[in-house]
Amino acid sequence: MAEITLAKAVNQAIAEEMRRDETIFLIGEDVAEAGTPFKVLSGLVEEFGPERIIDTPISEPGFVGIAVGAAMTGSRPIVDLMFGDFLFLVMDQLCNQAAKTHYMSGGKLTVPMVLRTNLGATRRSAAQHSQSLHTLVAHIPGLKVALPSSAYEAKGLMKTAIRDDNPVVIFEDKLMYNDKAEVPDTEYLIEFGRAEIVRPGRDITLIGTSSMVQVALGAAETLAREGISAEVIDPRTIVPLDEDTILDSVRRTSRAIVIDEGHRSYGVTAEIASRIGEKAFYHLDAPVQRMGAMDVPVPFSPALEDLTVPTAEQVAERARLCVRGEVFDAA
Amino acid sequence: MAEITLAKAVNQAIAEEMRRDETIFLIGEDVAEAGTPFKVLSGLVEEFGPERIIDTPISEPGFVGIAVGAAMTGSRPIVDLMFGDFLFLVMDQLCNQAAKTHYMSGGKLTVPMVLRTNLGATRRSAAQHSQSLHTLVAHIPGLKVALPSSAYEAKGLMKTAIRDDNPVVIFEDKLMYNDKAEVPDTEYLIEFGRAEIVRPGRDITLIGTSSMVQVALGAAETLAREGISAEVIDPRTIVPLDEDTILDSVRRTSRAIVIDEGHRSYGVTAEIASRIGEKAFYHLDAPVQRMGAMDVPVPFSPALEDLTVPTAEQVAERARLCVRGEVFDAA
Amino acid sequence: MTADPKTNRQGYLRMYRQMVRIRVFEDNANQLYLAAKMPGLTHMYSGQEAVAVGICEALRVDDKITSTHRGHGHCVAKGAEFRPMFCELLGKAEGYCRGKGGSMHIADQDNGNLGANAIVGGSAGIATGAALSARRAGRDDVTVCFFGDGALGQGLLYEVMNMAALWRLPVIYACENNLYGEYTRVEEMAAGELTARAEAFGIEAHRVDGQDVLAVNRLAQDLVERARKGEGPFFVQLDTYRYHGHHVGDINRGYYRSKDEEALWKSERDPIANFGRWLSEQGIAGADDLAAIDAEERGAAEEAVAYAEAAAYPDAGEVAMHVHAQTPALRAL
Amino acid sequence: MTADPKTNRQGYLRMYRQMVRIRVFEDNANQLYLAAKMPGLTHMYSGQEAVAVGICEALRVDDKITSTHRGHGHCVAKGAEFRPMFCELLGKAEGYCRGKGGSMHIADQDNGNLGANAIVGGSAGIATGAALSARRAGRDDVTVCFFGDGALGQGLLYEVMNMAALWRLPVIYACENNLYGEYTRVEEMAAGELTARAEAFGIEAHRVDGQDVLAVNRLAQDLVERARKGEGPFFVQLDTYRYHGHHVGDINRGYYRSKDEEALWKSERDPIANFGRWLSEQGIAGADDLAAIDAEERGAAEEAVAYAEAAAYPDAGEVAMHVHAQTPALRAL
Ligand SMILES: Cc1ncc(C[n+]2csc(CCOP(=O)(O)OP(=O)(O)O)c2C)c(N)n1
Ligand SMILES: Cc1ncc(C[n+]2csc(CCOP(=O)(O)OP(=O)(O)O)c2C)c(N)n1
Ligand SMILES: [Mg+2]
Ligand SMILES: [Mg+2]
Repeated sequence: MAEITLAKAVNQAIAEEMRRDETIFLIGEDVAEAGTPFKVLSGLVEEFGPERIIDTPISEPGFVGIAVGAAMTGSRPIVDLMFGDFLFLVMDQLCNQAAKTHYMSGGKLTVPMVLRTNLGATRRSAAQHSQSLHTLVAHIPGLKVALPSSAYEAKGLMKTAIRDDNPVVIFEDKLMYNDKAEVPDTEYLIEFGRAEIVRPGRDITLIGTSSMVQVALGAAETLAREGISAEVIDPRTIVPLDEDTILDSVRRTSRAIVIDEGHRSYGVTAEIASRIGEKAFYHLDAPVQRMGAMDVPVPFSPALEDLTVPTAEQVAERARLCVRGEVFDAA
Repeated sequence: MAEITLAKAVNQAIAEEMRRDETIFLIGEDVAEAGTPFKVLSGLVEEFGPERIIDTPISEPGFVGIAVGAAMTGSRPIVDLMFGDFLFLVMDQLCNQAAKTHYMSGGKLTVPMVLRTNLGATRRSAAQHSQSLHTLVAHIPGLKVALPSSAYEAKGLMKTAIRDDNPVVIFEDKLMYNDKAEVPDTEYLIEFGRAEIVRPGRDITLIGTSSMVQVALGAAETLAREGISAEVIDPRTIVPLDEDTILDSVRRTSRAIVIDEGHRSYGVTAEIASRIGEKAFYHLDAPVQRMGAMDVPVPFSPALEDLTVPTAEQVAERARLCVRGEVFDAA
Repeated sequence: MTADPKTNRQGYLRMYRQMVRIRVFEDNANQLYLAAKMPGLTHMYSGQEAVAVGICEALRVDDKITSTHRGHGHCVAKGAEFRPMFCELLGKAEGYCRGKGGSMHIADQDNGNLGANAIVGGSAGIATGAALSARRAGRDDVTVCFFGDGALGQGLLYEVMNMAALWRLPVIYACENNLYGEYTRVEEMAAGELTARAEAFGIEAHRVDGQDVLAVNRLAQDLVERARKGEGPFFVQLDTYRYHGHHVGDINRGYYRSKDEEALWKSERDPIANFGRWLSEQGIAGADDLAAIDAEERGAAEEAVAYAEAAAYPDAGEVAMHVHAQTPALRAL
Repeated sequence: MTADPKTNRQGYLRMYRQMVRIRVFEDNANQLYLAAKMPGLTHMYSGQEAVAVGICEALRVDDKITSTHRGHGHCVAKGAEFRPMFCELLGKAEGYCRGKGGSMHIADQDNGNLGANAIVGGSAGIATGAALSARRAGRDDVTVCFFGDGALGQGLLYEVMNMAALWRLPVIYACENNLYGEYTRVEEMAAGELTARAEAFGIEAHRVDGQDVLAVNRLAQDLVERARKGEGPFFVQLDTYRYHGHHVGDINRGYYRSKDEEALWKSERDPIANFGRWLSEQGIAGADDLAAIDAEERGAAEEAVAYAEAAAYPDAGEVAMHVHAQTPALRAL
C-alpha cells in the first residue's frame, strides 16, 4: 500500500490502462506538456507521446465528437474536459450522440469512451467554473456516471470506466486533487453499481456522494461523540445506482439524509430520497432529508460561496433532528 | 370564449404581446414564411415583418447566444427551438450565460427572454427528436420552466413568460398542437408558481405535467367509475414549483402518484415525490409513486416506443394498488 | 478513373445500377408513406443520387461514411441491402438497427456506414474521429462525412475541420448543396462562398457538379487516394437538388420554391437519365440494358417492401435492451 | 484621427493615461494575489493595453463591449473606476457585481461593458445580439466583441459571424492574438490564417500591430464609424503579448515559452513605453508629464486597493438574491 494523492491516482489509472491497451488515447486541452491546469496528467505525454496524449484547440464539442467517432471505430478514447461547467458545451455530442448510439443502432455500434471532468465549489472560481452537474448526465439513458470520493476510488473507478464498453462520465472533485489515501500496490478495479458502506452505523443513514462523503463522515464523527451512530454510504456510481445497499441500510436505521453537491432542486438527492421513500416507506421513522448545494449560481465572494455547500455541522444538526423525531412536515 | 388549438393559442399569445411591446422579436429556424414545421407561427411574419420574425441559419447555439445579448440590451427575444432535443446544443448559452447573468452581475443585467420548445414521444421520430428534457433546465438556478398542458395554459403561460424579466423555457407537447380548448376572448395571464387542481378528489393525488395531465385525467375517469376519487394537479410551472397546492392535496388524500414524460431516473418525478416525502411524510398512507418515461433512448419502432410512456391504464392500476394499500416496499 | 469506357463498363453499369437502386428505394419509401404504412416522416434522397454513388464507388468496404437525416442514398450507395433497410423504415426487428433507429438513424456497420444522424451536422465530429482512429491504428481507411448546405450553420463543423487540418486527418467533408435547408434557400443561410469556409483552415476545397456521377466519381477517386496517403483533409461542395419536399409530408412548396425550378432540374439535370444517355451514346449500354437494370431493381425493391411489411416487430422485451453494451467479463474484472 | 498631434494632445494623453491605469491596476491585482489577499486566480492584461485602449477610445459610452476572462483591461478602458473594480476582485459588496462575479465576470453596464466571460468565446453571441438589439431599436451604437486567439477554437464564433454577415450587424470582432491560449501556442491550435476565418463569411478583416495604440485607434475609429453607418460587421486581428503567465499562478512557464521571448516583447514592444517615447519625440508631453500621470494613477490604484480591503463583504442574505429578477407588477399581470 502507498499513500498517494487523488491526482496521482487518476494519473496511475490512466497510465496503467494505456500500457495495457494500445487502443486507448487521451484527448483534451493542455493535457500534454502542461498536464492539465490541475497537473493531473503530468508525465503521461513523456511516456506515451503526443500521438496518444493529444492536445486540442479550445473546441470542446469538437473533440468530444471526435472521441465519439474514434470510439465507434476501434479506439478507446479518454476525454479530458477541463471543468465540469463545460459539459454544457458538449451535451449534444455526449447525450444525443454518445449516449444513444448503441441503442439507436440496435446494439451494433458501441462507444467505449470515458469523459473525465470535475465538480465542486468553494474554490473562488465563480459561477462558470464551480458547478456540480452530474445530475444532468445521470438523467440521460446510455451513459454511466461515476463519482469517486477518494484517491482509492478515483483509481479503481477510472480503470473500470476505461474498460467499460459504454460512455462513462467520471467527475473528480477539484478540491480533492491533493487529498491522499492508501492505494494497493497491486491492480484493482471497482465494480460499477456497488455502493460502499464507508462507516457502519445504526441510527441513521447518511448517503453522501463525491465531496460530500467527507462531509458525511465529519458529521458521523460529531454524532458519534453524542452517542448517535450514523452509517455513511458512498454510492460511487450514480448510474448504475446500487439501490440495494442503500435500501438495506435505511431499512436497518429507519432514517436517511442524502447529501450531494449538485443543486438541491431536481438533483441527485431527489432521486435517491424518492427511491427510499418508495421502497423503504414502511421502515421510515422520519422523512428522508435532502441536502444539496443552494439553488443559486455559485457566487464568487467567499462570504457567500461558503454558504452554498452543505457542511458537516449542518448535516449533523439535521441528523440530530431526525433521530430525536423533531423533523416535522414544514408548511 | 372560443375553442382553439394549442398551436393557435401560442400564436395568439405571441401576436398579442408583440402588438403590445415593440421590443419583442422572435428568432429561430424557419419561423417566418414556413411558420415552423408545426405551423405554430403561421401568419406572424405577414403581420410583423421579417425584422421581427427572424429566420436564422441552422445555428442553435448562435441564435440563442444572440438572443441573450439582445435581451441584455433592451430587447425581449422569443427563441424558437424546433425540437426540445436541440436543447443539448444550446445548454452553454442557456445555462452558463442566460441563467447566470443576472446573478453574476449582482442584479445589474437582466435577460428577459423566452425559449419555446417542445417535448413528447410517440411521434415515431426516434431518439433525437422525441425527448422530454425539461428536468435538465429545471435543475439550473436562474431559469424558469413552464409546461402548459392545454391551449388555455399555453396562451396564458406564454404571455406571462414574455413579460417575465428572466429567461423562461417553455415546453409545448408536440403531440398536442392540434388539441383544442376553450380560451377566453379577453386577455388573461397565468401566474407562474400556481398549480391548478384540474379535477378535485379525495382518495389519491395524481400530479401530472404537460402531456401527462391528460393521462392522469384519463386514469381519474376510470378510477371514478370504480368509486375511487382521484384529485389531479397540474403544476403548470416546475420552476417556480407550487409546493403548497401539491402538499395540501396530498395531506388531504394521503396518497400520491407523480407522472411526467421525462425519463424516470433523476427526473421531475423524483423532485416532486421527494418533496412530498419530506414535507407530507406524516400524512402519507402509501409510498409516493413515480411514473416517468422509461430510462431508454426513445426507440423508433412503434412496437417499442409506445411502451416507453406511461398510459392512463397504468396510472389507474398503480392508483388502485395505492388505495388498496397493496403497494409494498419492493426488495 | 480512365476515360476509356470499355475498361470500365462494369464500373459504369454498377454506378448506374446503384443510382437506380436509390431512386427505386425512395419511390417505394414514399409510397409507404402515402399509403400510411410508414411510421413517422422521412426525407427523400431522389435527385441527389450521383453524389452518394459517385463518392461511395470510390470507397472500399472498410472506408467509413457518416450520413444525415436524408440518409437512404448514402446507405444504399455504401452497399446496404433493401430488406433490412425497409425493415428498419417500418420499425421491424430485422432492420439494420432492429427497428430502433428508423430512417433517421439507419446504419450499416458492416459496410462502414456509421449511421444517419438526426442532428444536422451532428456527425462531423464522428467522421473526424473515425479518421483519427484509422490514422492511430495505422490503417489506411478514409472517412467521408456527408452533410447538407444547412449543416454549414453548425459551429461543430468548424471546430473539427480545424483539428482535421492541424492533424492532417484522412477525412473528406462532402457538402451536398441542394440549395435548401428545410424551407429556406442557402443564400439566406450562408454568407460568403461555401468552399471558403474550409479554405479558411487551409483545407483544399473543390466544387463539382453533383448531378454528374462521372465528375463526382473522378474527383472522389483522386481525393480518396490522396487522403489515403495522408494528404487530407479535403472539402467538396457538390451542387445538387432534392426532387421531393424537405420530408415526405412537405407537399405545398410554392412559398419557398417554384414548380418551374423543380421541373427544370428534373428534366434537364437528372443524374440517372443523363448518365443513362451518356452510356448509350458511348455504346456502353443500350436502352434495353438500362431498362433491364431498372426493372430488376424495381422488382427487388418491391419484393423487399413486401418482405418488410410481413416481417415481425421486435419483441416488447427489446425495449430495454441495448441501453448499455454488455462489457465482456474480462474487461470488467 | 488626424496626424496633427496638437489638436489631439488631450486624446493622446488620455490614451496614455488609460494604458497606465490598466498597467497599475494589474500590478496591484497581482500583488493582492501574491499577498494571498485575493480569492481565487486572475488573468493579467499587462502587455496588451494598447488593444483595449486603442479600441475603447474609439467608442462612445453607449457603445457596448463584451470581454473575457482576461477582462480587467477592457473594463478600465471602457471607463470603469478602480474602487468598484478592486471591490469586485475581493468579493466585496461595493464591487460592480456586488462581489458575486469576481474577476472573471466583472461588468460595468453603465459604461456599456456587458461583462467578462469565463467561457472562452462565450460572449460572441452576446455581442452579436447586442448589435442586433441596437439595429432593431434604431440606435446607432456599435458593439465590440473582444476575444483571444484561443476563442477561434469555439464553433459558436463561426455561427454568429455568419449571422452578423448575413444581417450586416454593427459588431466588430476583435481577436487579441497574444500567441498563446493557456500553455499552447496559437500555431498548434489554429490551422490557416486567422483573418481567413472571418473572410470566409465575406467579413472584411484587418490585421494590426496590437502594441501600437495609435495604429489600433486609427483603425478602430474608422471601423466603428463605418459600422455605425451599417457597413459592418468587421474582424480585426490584433497581434499582442501577455507579460504574465496565463493566470497569476502560472509562474514556471519555461516549458511553453522562453524567458528571452518575454524579455524581447517587454523591452522592444511595450505599448506604454513606446507610446510615451513617441509623445516625447513629438513634443506632446515631456517625461515629467508622463511621470506625473504614472504617479497619479499608481496612487489612485493604491488608494482603491486600501478602500477595497477595508470594504464590507455582502451580507449573508445576498446569497439568495438576484437568482431571478423581480418582474415589475405591471408586467406580471
Ligand atoms: C441541429 C438541428 N437543427 C435543426 C434540425 C431540423 N432540421 C432537420 S433537416 C434540416 C435542414 C437541413 O438542411 P441541409 O443540411 O441542407 O440538408 P437537406 O435537408 O437539404 O438535405 C433542419 C433544419 C435538426 N435536425 N438538427
Ligand atoms: C469553453 C472554455 N474552454 C476552456 C476554458 C479554459 N481556459 C480559460 S482561458 C483559456 C485560454 C484562452 O486563450 P485565449 O482565448 O487565447 O485568451 P488568452 O488567455 O490568451 O487571453 C482556456 C483554455 C474556458 N474557460 N472555457
Ligand atoms: Mg440542403
Ligand atoms: Mg491567447
